[in-house]
Amino acid sequence: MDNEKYTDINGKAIALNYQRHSSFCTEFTVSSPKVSIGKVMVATCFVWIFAYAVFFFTDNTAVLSSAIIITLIGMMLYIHFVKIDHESLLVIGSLGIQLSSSYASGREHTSFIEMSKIKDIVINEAIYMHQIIYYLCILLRDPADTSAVSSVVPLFQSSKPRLNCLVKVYKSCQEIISKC
Amino acid sequence: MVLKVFFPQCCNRADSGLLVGRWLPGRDTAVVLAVIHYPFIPSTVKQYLQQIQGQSQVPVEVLGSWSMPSEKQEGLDSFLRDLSTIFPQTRWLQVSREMGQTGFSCQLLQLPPEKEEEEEDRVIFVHYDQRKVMLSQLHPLESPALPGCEEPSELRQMFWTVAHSEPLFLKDKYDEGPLKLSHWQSEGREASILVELMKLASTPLCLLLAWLLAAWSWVTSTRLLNLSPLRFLSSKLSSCVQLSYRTAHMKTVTSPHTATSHTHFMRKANVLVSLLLDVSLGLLFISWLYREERLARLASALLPAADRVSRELEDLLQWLMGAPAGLKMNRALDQVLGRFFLYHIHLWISYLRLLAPFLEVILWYGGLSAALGLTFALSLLSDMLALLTFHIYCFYVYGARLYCMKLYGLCSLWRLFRGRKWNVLRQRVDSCCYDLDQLFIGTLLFTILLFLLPTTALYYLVFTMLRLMVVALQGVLHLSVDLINSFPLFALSLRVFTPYRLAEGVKFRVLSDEPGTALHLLMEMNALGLGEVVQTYRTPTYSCYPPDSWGALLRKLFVGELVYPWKHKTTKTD
Amino acid sequence: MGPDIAPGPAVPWRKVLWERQPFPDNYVDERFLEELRRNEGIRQYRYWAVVKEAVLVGQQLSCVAIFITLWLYMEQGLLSPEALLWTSLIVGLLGYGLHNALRPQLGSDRKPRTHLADLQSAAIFLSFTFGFSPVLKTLTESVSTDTVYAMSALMLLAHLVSFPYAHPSPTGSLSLNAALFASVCLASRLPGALHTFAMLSCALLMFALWPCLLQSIRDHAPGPSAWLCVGVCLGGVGGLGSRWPGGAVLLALALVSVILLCPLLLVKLQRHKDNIQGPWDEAEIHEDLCKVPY
Amino acid sequence: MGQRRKKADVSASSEKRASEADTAASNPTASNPTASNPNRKHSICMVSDFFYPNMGGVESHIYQLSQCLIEKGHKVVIATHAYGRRKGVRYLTNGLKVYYLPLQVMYNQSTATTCFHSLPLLRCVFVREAVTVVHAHSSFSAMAHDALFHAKTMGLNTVFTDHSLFGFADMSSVLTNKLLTVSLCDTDHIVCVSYTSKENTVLRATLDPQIVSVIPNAVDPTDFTPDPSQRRGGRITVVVISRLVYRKGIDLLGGIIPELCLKHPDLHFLIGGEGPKRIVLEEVREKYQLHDRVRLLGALEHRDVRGVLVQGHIFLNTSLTEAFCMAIVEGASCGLQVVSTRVGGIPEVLPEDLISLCDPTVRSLCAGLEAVITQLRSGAVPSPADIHARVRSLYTWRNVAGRTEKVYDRVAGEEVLPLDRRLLRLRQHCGSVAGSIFAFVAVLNFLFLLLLQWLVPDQVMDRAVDASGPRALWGPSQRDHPAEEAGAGAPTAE
Repeated sequence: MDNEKYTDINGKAIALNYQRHSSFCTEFTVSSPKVSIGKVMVATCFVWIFAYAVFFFTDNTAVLSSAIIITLIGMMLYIHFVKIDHESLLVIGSLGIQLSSSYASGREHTSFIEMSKIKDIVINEAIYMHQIIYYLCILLRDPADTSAVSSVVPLFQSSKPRLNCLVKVYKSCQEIISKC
Repeated sequence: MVLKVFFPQCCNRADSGLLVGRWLPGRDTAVVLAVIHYPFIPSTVKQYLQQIQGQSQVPVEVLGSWSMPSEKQEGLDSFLRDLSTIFPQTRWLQVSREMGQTGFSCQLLQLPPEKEEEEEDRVIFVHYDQRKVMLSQLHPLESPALPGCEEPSELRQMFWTVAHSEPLFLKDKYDEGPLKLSHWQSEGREASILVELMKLASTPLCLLLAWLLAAWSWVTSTRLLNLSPLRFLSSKLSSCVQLSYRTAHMKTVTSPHTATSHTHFMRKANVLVSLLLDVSLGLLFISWLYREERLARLASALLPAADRVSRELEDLLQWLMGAPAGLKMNRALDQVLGRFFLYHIHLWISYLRLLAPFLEVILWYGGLSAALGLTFALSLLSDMLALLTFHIYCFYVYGARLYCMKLYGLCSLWRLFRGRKWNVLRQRVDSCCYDLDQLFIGTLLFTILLFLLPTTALYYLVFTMLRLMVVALQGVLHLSVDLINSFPLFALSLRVFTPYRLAEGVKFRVLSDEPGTALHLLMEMNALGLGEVVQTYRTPTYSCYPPDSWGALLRKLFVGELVYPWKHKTTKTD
Repeated sequence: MGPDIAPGPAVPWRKVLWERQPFPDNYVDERFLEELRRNEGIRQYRYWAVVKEAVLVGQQLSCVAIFITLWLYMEQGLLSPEALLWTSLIVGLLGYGLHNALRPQLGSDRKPRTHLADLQSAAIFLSFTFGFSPVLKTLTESVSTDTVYAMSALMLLAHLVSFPYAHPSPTGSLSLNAALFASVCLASRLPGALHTFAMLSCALLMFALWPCLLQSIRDHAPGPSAWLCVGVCLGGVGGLGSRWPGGAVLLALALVSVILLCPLLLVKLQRHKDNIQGPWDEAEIHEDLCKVPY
Repeated sequence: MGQRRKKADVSASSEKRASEADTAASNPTASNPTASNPNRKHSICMVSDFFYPNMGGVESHIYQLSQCLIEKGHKVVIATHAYGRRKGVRYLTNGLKVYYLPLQVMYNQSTATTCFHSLPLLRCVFVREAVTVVHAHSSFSAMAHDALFHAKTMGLNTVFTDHSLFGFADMSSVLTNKLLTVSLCDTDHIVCVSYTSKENTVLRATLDPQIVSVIPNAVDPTDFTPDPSQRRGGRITVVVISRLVYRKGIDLLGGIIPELCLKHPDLHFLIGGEGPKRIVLEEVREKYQLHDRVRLLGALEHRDVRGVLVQGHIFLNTSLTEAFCMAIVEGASCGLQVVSTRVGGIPEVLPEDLISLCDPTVRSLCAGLEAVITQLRSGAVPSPADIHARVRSLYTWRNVAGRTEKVYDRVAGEEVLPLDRRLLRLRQHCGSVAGSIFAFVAVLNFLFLLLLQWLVPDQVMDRAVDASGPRALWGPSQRDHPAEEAGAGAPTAE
């Protein structure tokens, strides 16, 4: 539990808190800012102004009702499928690594990777949109030959922390993996 | 080294005894299956375990001791050590619960005992729900084909162990015997008895069906039916295709030997369920069709419809033979083509007249085929559609061939026009100097073709439109048939009602993290996504080939290749 | 070596890379850019020579004009197809004779065509044209007239642009085809099948065979050929003038500008030419590598 | 996949050391000594469209130069465009870091240039790598020109290396020369590979010859050692290795082959390379039935070149224009007699007794070849070993790197023009019309940069962890096993 200031690649503040359940089991949680009411307001305003404009030209009330429905459904979809509040990484030495991301609506998506499948966990560089960023990723071992890497699982995909945060997570992960 | 103990939830409150389970080979992981309570006679325990090992290939052994806090505590410690000498193991677990704490405390005795180390927090207790783990199937299903794969991963081994040790769980805690176990108790034996009865009953039925199928396949395989025209026809008629697929499905269902692997079983179940669904839908359809003269009305409506189509076509041709949409086309060629097609339509109408009296009977018997399943009715419908729009198909083929030839000629002549030629050996365009007369004739032909192209192109366009309509209609029919054939209804219902049966993986929750005690995790099933379920379990059918893209289809249409709804050529049926 | 070191002893600087010289890398010798040469190898054109070449262009232009004239005559029915056929036949025979007379002198490297081959291809021309002429006649009847005019104008332009003026003996296939296409388009507007046939054979004579004859004449008698071209030009202007004076004036202007003005411009503008050459220029290949196709 | 793994491992191993450098990385300026210091360490970013896996002179120049600079302790990163599946960041031998940026390729491996779209990515590279000198290569590469432009907008010093010659005759070259004038007008220093190329560049871009240095290319003599045992006895083999394009004079070659083959029955041609003009050679071969004597090897990988060279007696180069012909140096280094056309910078490359120069005509080349053939027959030629011994010391990459380093030292001292003076200079230097247009473009570019800086401020970008240079985090420990890097390090990675 440290309160060092972290930001994501766009400079927004994010919080990293990690709790050690035991010497070889640690859970990191990166939580990005909640969905801001202001943005929601702006979005709805835009939709409704547009709807009113249409309504003004075609006197059709269906437009308005459909606009309302569209906003509601859009918001639901957004918080249910798009907006991720927390992303957590549970590292259990000699058992495996569990990635879980919880959406704004409370939906959780979890997946567990066994230690036998994991080759290594590294920090990597990639070109993302119009920047070049660091990201943390798990290298999966190729079953055919153990030296090769079959695929790469990027971590903290929605909230993209900056290097200092990644280094912190990376070090303790390496510590646990090397210990077990 | 971290010691992992998979501990069944149902044994949390069991009173003290022996831990029965298995050490996973090569890993320091213990899977606890059951607890044998005191008092017991060690020899009987050993013998019982032998017997269990015989029934299930799981090497069950005594892992250690389990002590539940109770009033009489004296000398328990020494007693436990004695136990470890009674059941000689290289590693001996001592799991015990204190009154106050929620967590367990665990000791690992290494034998020979001089190198005995004990560290509290190097132990993970993973609590699992024995029933769910036993019933669940871990995905992705490991394929035996994959070579070079090292031994299955820890979780798989653990699942395997639990799943294969049902015989251990069959022992009820109420039936009297020398041993008292506590593990997951399957309640509702009666249901399972019913299932057994059904299984017994199904065997002769399966045999009978299998025999019938064998007879049927013999009939189909007789060489009389394999003469070339018949075979060609049957490969084109979708009802025949559907028949063959159904036969294959029935064969899989009624194969006498029971399903061994999970996939096989699921496949069978899916096919069976889809069969039943299909037949029931078909019966519904029949019951709707054969009431209040619907059939007769349909028959009487069908012929005029076909007539109207032909008449529309005639009008269309007349329109084309004029100056359609202000396009000026070569009159002579226009007249020729128009007459040609009109004659075809005339032929067609007379054919329909010939067909008229028998139409109702055909429909009546065709409708009966729905008793075999809705899919049959649908594919029959698509066949009838194909037959009734045969003239459109003919028009399309003529138009396409003409257009194709013309385009080809134009391409090569255009090369000549530019003084190039296509080098067949090198597969590239070479420059070449032609003689005067070659150039002259080439240019003449080029001009003629160029000026005649719009006429042909227009005819081709119109008839392609018609053709595409028909193909799309047939495509919809095929699609629905395909859906019914291949939809994994059983797997999907399993996923919906008992999510743990099809597990994509597991997820862990940290139960207690009091420093000092061992780490306690709760293992839960991660249900498979619906999309994956469908992908994994959909029965492979003939429309599972990779479709060629829309771009390719457009290209084909442009250069005037033929598109078909039935074979692998088309993109419509999926 | 570096820029900061002062020039060393008085060894002369050499323009070589393979020996280390006591000069900084950015040393600038007084011999810098000595190999720079301006306007070298520019041939000074003499006006009349250029004009003589330009006449060739003019005559091709007026060939097209003559063809159009003939077509105008045919369309307005002032010229009967039979007459045209006979004249073209006679002219063709004369030309063939002349060509044969000139042939033995010119290039003996590739073996000359036999008369049989000539006869054969002539037969092919005539039979095909005659056979197709009814089809060709109906070909464009539904296409609007101005479309046909536009198309043929475009094609004739293409013919003029892509015509190999340097040595037109094997007519460039694109130019020939364009011309033939245009003539087919025009011929299909004529009243009768025979008209079409006559027009096409005339086009063949004019666009396919005439350049070969002209080439062989030029090879032997450069002087007379130029006058021949001038004659063709005059004929073109006169012919067009008889049907369409405005067109004749335009043609005359075009011819004058092509034959007289453009060469004048070229010769006058030579003085302002200033291009730099040096060892860096891409060497161009002078031998004709025609034994290699490409 | 191997690529990705290696890269991942490397970055991981670099991360392992990330901790101690973290504090240092936070303030990059701290580690930069002042400009006055002559042996300061620069952090250089080489930008060009042409880099491995693409093959050619420019590519190997950039690679070798970077390697030697890293050896001298500078920090070098390379920015090029993505080649097929090769996107993102790769590490080559000795921690040479390559950014394969996803920019659209327009015309033979050169990206489209709209002076803007490449700014965000290039800025990201410059900022996160704390670049001090931007070194652009090859005037054919649009990306290089963009990089010069952006670097000036961002206030960085720039160096440009010109590898090619241009004429002044035709329309296209007039346009390209104008563009070159614009993009070189405020470049601090220009490097040319030969004196001819220097004259050419000075004329094209109307530069002050004082800021143009001549630094030749080099070859690695250890790669090209003679091996006479490979030569087939009883025949004379002429080796040609070049891209089969017009500029390499393949039409001349097509004229030479039949003439000589008819005269000398024991003459064989060994032609390595690929290109549109291959058809010419194939047609010659078919026409004269020379299938057994003219072998077309197709595209060669760099490591196979030596194996081909040592099979021959004579190396023939028919280029119509060359700034600095590396091929003839390689051929001579393999102990072959070199016959070449006298064009461009070729006369400067080799001493007269190692090369026989001819005019770019079939006749002259045939004459030159025949002279050499007669010499060979009479055995009046120095042995391959002698030739190699003479050539090996002429051009070495260390020498090149040393001279380039001096250029960097000189450049790093100079101050970058602020926007207003830059615009003024543009106006004065490249004519009123083009000058004004590009001044306008420069202003737009500057505004775009401001926008980007507002969107993603510099301090938000992570400073990259150095893999080379003074603060390199994987030093000798990684240096000494190039084997695992070879996958990406060797010129012929993919």
